[in-house]
Amino acid sequence: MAQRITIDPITRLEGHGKIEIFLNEEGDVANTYFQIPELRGFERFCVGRPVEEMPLLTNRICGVCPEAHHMAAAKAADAVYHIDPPRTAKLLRELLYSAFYVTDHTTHFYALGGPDFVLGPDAPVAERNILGVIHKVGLEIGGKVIQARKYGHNVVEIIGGRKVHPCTSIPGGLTKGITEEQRKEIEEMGKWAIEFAQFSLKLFNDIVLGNKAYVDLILGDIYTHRTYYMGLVDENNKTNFYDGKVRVVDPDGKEFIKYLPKDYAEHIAEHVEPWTYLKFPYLKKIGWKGFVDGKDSGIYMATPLSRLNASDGMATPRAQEEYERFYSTLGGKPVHQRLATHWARLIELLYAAERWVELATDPEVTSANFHAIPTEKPTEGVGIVEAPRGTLTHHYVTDERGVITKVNLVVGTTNNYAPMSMSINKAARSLIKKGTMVTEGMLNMVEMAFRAYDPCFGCATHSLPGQMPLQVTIHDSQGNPLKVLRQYC
Amino acid sequence: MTPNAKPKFAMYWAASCGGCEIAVLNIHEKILEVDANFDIVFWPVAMDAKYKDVEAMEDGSILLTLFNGGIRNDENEHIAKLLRRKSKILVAFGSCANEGCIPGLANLSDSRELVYTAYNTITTDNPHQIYPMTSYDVPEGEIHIPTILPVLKTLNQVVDVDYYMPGCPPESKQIAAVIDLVISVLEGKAELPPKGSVIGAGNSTVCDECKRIRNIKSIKSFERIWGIAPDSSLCLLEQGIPCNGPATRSGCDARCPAAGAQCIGCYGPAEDVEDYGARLISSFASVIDSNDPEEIDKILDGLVDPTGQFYRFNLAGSLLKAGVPAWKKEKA
Amino acid sequence: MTDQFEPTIIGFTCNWCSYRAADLAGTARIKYPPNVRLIRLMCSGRLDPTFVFKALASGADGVMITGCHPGECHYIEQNYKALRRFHLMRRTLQGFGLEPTRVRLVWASAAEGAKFASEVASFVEEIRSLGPLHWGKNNGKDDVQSPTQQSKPEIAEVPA
Amino acid sequence: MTEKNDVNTTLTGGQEKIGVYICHCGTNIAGVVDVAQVAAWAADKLKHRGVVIARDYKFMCSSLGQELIEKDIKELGLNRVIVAACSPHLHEKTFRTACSNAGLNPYLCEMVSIREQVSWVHTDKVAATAKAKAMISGGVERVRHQVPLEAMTVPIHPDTMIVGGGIAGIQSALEIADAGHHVYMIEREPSIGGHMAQFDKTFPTLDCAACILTPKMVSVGTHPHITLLTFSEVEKVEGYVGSFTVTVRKKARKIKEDLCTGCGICQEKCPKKVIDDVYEAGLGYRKAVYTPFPQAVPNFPVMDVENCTYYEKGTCKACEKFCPTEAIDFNQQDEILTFQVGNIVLATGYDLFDARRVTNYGYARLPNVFTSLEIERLSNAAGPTNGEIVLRDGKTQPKAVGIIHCVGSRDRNFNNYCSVICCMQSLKFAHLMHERTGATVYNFYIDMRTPYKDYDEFYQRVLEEGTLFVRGKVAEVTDVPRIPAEKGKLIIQVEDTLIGKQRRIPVDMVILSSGLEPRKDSYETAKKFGISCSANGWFTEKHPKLDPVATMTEGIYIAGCAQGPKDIPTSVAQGAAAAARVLGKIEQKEVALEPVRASVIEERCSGCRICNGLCPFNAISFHEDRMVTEINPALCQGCGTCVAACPAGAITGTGFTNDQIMAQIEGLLLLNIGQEPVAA
Repeated sequence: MAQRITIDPITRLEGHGKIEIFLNEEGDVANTYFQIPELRGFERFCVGRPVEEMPLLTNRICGVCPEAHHMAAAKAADAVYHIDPPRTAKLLRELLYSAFYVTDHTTHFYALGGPDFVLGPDAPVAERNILGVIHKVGLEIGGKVIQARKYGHNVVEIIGGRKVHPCTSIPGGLTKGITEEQRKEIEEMGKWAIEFAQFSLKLFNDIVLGNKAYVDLILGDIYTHRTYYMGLVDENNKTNFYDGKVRVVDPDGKEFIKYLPKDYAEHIAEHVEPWTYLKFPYLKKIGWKGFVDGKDSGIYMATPLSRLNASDGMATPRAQEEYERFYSTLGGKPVHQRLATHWARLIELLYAAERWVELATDPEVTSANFHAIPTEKPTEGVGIVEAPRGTLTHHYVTDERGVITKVNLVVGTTNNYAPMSMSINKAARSLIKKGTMVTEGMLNMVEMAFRAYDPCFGCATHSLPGQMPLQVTIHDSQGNPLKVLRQYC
Repeated sequence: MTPNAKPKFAMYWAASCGGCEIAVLNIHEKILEVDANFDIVFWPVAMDAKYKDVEAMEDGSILLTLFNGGIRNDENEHIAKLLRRKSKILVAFGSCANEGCIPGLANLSDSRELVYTAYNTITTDNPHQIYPMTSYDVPEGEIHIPTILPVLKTLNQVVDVDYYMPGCPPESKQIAAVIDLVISVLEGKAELPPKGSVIGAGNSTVCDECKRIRNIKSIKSFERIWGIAPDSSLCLLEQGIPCNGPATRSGCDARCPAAGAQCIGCYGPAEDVEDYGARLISSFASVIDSNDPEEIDKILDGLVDPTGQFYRFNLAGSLLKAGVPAWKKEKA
Repeated sequence: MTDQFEPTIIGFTCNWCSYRAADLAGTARIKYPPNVRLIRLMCSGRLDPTFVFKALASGADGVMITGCHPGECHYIEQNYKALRRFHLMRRTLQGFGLEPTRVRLVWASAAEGAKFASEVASFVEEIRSLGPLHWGKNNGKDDVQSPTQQSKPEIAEVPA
Repeated sequence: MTEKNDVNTTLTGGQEKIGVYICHCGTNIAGVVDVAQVAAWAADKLKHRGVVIARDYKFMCSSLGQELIEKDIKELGLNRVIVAACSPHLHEKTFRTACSNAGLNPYLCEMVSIREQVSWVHTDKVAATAKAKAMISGGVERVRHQVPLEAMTVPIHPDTMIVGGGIAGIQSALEIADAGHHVYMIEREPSIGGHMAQFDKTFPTLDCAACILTPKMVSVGTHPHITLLTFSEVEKVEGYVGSFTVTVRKKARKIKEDLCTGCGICQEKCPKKVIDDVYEAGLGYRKAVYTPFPQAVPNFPVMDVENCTYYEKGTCKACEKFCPTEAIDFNQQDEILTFQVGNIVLATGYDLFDARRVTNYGYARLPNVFTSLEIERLSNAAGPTNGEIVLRDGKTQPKAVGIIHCVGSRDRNFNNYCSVICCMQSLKFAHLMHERTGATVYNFYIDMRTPYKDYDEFYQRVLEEGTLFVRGKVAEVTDVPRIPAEKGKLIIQVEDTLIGKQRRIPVDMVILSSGLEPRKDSYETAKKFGISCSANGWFTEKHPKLDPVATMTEGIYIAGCAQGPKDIPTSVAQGAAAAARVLGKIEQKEVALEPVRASVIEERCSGCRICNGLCPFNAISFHEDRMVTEINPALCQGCGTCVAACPAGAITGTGFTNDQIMAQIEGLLLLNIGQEPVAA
């Protein structure tokens, strides 16, 4: 009689992720199901709205990374009107976006992903959170983390009008520019952000890389998958968050495809399973082969790690150094160990900070030429940016008034749904064996498997990002609970 | 309550984007005051979330619950009712809980269309027309996902609400102000506002805080925000840009108009207003500069999406698209 | 009464023209269907779209707005404001997925009792042909099956 | 968003004691509506809504019926009353008075019209009874939200302004001034007198217009209680009944009135001749400095700066040289005067229909086609031809004259209405032509309209004089002959509908009896004074039958042709009537205003200024300093447009608040008694 383990967010009623682990007669893992229990239907109710509202409406897909949706939507809207915004508008948008990246990556590393390393996977539950981190590494760091978030949001507010859900991007550019005073302020904050990023990398070095147990954990097979990797790159194949072409490399690190946003539908398709609301994107050319990795499976990943794997380097000097150190330390490209994503994320943090200052010091950034009035007949457009949690694609079709008739969204976290499912499956299989007693720490290890992806079901469906508190209920064959274990991040 | 026992605080999200949580985190240092004055028993975003523990609590044992997010599925509804039971003061926090917010626009279409559309996009490979099912038999057994409700409901359409805090998201300074208020209430230095009040917002509308110059209004044509180079100091509505500021509750410092973007209405209706959109319909139409039916229609063609324009955030809270028919609303 | 659908209609009149038209229809004993229940305002300019939505949301199947003829408003030009609001209201109702014809605007002078009666009669017929306001389709949807309770949502057509 | 849907929220905290009274109106109501059942239903089903007593009674409006209410108010302590009976326009006052007699604020009484709106228009008794219930339920919910209102009173300034110095205005002015109250008379032209001053004889008595008008004009000019402002126009009117503040522009005459003696030397000496198309209808000349006509009041001349040589060339000043009192002042500027009045009479008169518009009648194309006004001047002894009727050549007397009625009137292409005076005026012309030239006279009419005293007698007289009447609308007046006999004549093409034949009648002179039209600027004038115009442009009276003198705006009255075409006697009568109404107001010393008013909740007003342009009565003003809008309660007429328009819900309107109407809607749909909406 099959035994069954339900790993279920305590807060499952909010509709977060939910994991079903089925054991076979022997007590080994037979199968796992990672379910996403919500759907909001943006694709439907955005129909009928004027396209210029999409940057505002799709903001509300996710309050953690509204900037990503704001940008993807704005770029798609530009495309719909066949207009190329003035350079100043692009500078400002990317500047806002870089500052946002600093905030977002900081939040994940210190509040969500970090605790596992800083405090250790099996540290007491109650401590394994941001406050725990602060206690361990000292209060002034807590201050720094808050500072980093503050600065990032300040820039978002200066350029985007608001801290959460910015409102200034419109077809053809922005509704406002910035003054020289504001530019100076932004530049100063940017410089501080660079220091903070470097500090964070050092922290990772000392606490994580300095600890053999962690390194082994990172390099261990539990957290390794050979998949395709996706990321946005500039004309020199360097990572870029705001603009460029989408590049996909195969598990051997060779370029598989490189496409313009408008061609995304030729390369990406989404698979539907009846037991979850979330779809599983895959590479069309290869096709959906089920939850398996390797070169013959269309499953790909889009995370900080993938972006590094998919690029030939970083466009800023300091980040480039870290990029090289990253691969030399982990034994060359591509890196398949999922936990390395945390490190990759910090390298991106540094890049974002450097880019921030770079853009803030561009002479054209304060120009008054921040909007060009669209004149062409609106038709159809695709906008792609790199959300922190993966390549974000917005695709709109409109009528001649620029009113939406079709919407398609392939959202950051969604890209990683299949790989996450596999990671969970693999982690579960390797941890839960016949006769083993399922422990709380063990479950956190399972959880770490997908926490590395920084999954944001805010984006995917709209529950809350990163937070995947788990509960394990072991049922006997009659389905009566034998044992309940809980654990939280 | 006895001074040594800290009052219990909870914050919960239902169908929301997480922006409310971010807004709360953006009060930065103030968070620590919350920590100092409250026993935070339930706040998934920052703390361990013990749902079972919540169930175990006595009814009314949580002093203050900030509830954000709309009611999109049966699970949202279930926990809304649970938290209502457990909480002395339940605050509808943020636009979603207040009036449905953007996800409430879903009420414009039959919910079956939402599902149909989501699984038939151009990138969706769905030849066999597979749709998620609330309970499904996998080879190893049956697994479940929550049931989507036919309409998105606001919090006060499923439970009794004590206070309303609007905004998408509520401005951090307003959140801070409310926290100060509650703390001073705890210290006996202030009174709670009457039940049903809107807190953390002004009692006028956005124009009250907007710095733009205003004249007597007369609209000859409606413009698209991208279609003109608006005067940066003049009222946007007077320039033909459909700005919802006149009807939208104040409290946000008129951020969007200040940034050259029209107010889209995230703070919802003003005090005592029954239907937000109706206020805009009435006021915009009143100042249209024509008495000729044809010309009026020509001018109105400039508003490409009146329904979306007027009910962008408020649809699920509106008279005609509320989650429940007017006469079924529970009467206090 | 027969078992044909009897719509409930809320009517708004202004104090000076259309209400007096209703009075005149009365004194002249002109018959019209009993489905309309009138609310007197001072002027059609007082007509707040909220009232219309409230009526429709509270169970009325249609709403009839009446006022003085253009140019003959007791308050000089306020009925033009009613006209403008009516146009925008109709467009919004359409967006809601309601038949805009459920709301009708009628000009009737104090001398037009007969016109008032015939407008009521024809409006009642129009609403009768539209049928009751379907909450399932347009509002509470309590009678609509959740999309996830069935394997495949049958969608007649997905309006763009 | 907050629980506003709760019908229990009321302004009196649920303490209502409501009495419901259902009138049988004999069988008028009871014959169709089961009044007893309705009463029982209300007492039972609406109990929880505050109804403490529900009665039905044969005639509520009878003194016994009213006593019933008063008694219940006293004994049961009712604080709200619903009377379901006839239309409030009939008996609202009655029952409200009854309530205040019993000490209840009259505005806490609401009527439900179950006669006009139910029993008289429906036959199905079941449905009618159901509808009556629903309407009463609506009334109950509404009245629960009613609050006591007090009519506000404002003092009446004893002075009056009269706009327009025609016969109607003159009559008004004299009546009021003779009663000892001060009058400002504003006249746009240099002299008062209006159209009547241009006429020769007046029908039907044929006494000379000048002879009867001049004395009145003079007494206006000399009256101690009349300030006469000619050559002046009202620029602005602010305020409300009892205290209007008026701004008047007194155009520069270029004549010092205090010095001018009206001797007329300046006119003699003025070298510049100008065609006089106002007074002389283009038939005669005047000078560049002139008094419009000999009997002008005041008799100061006025300088025509468009035509004066000095203003054209910079030299001349002949008038100045010769003026014995140095009254000429070329630098004189317009004066702006402001003063207070309590009431205003508008007697701005009419414009004559421009006969040119009927091109097929050939006026201005065929020299010998004349307008009525031209004929008035021709036949006037003081006119350009000293009363001699001649063709345009200035010598030939017509042998045959055709007079065409209804020119521009009763004609879909121009004005649908009848201009009232044309028939009589045409008859007058027929008589004069006959008398002065002995010509054959034809009158072409559609219908002959000769009501009023001695009018038809005059028609008989003209018939006897041998004038030929042709019934039919003239198709065309042409000078293209078809037969030799028509050569050099004007041929009138008409279908004689009495003999059913097309006729061509050759004449020497054609007189077009032009109709009357509203003043070209009547809309602007109406807007300025906050009153309304009919579609045609005539000022709208408060009630077409019962109040043809007052307007919608309290304190503003209309008289003469400004309200619609009428003859001299009627104009005079209306002028006098207006005066009587004004005097009545002045006697009252103060006036009570309906308490249905809008007001702004200042802390909710965002100063968005949406409402600022919406009030035709200028009751809404904006305070830049506080950035809020304010409504002047005395100016507000209570239409509620701004209440409905305020995006912030910051404006409320007494008597018709949102709460009242929303509650009435729920009541009408019977949501208040907890059941789902019921069909009628």
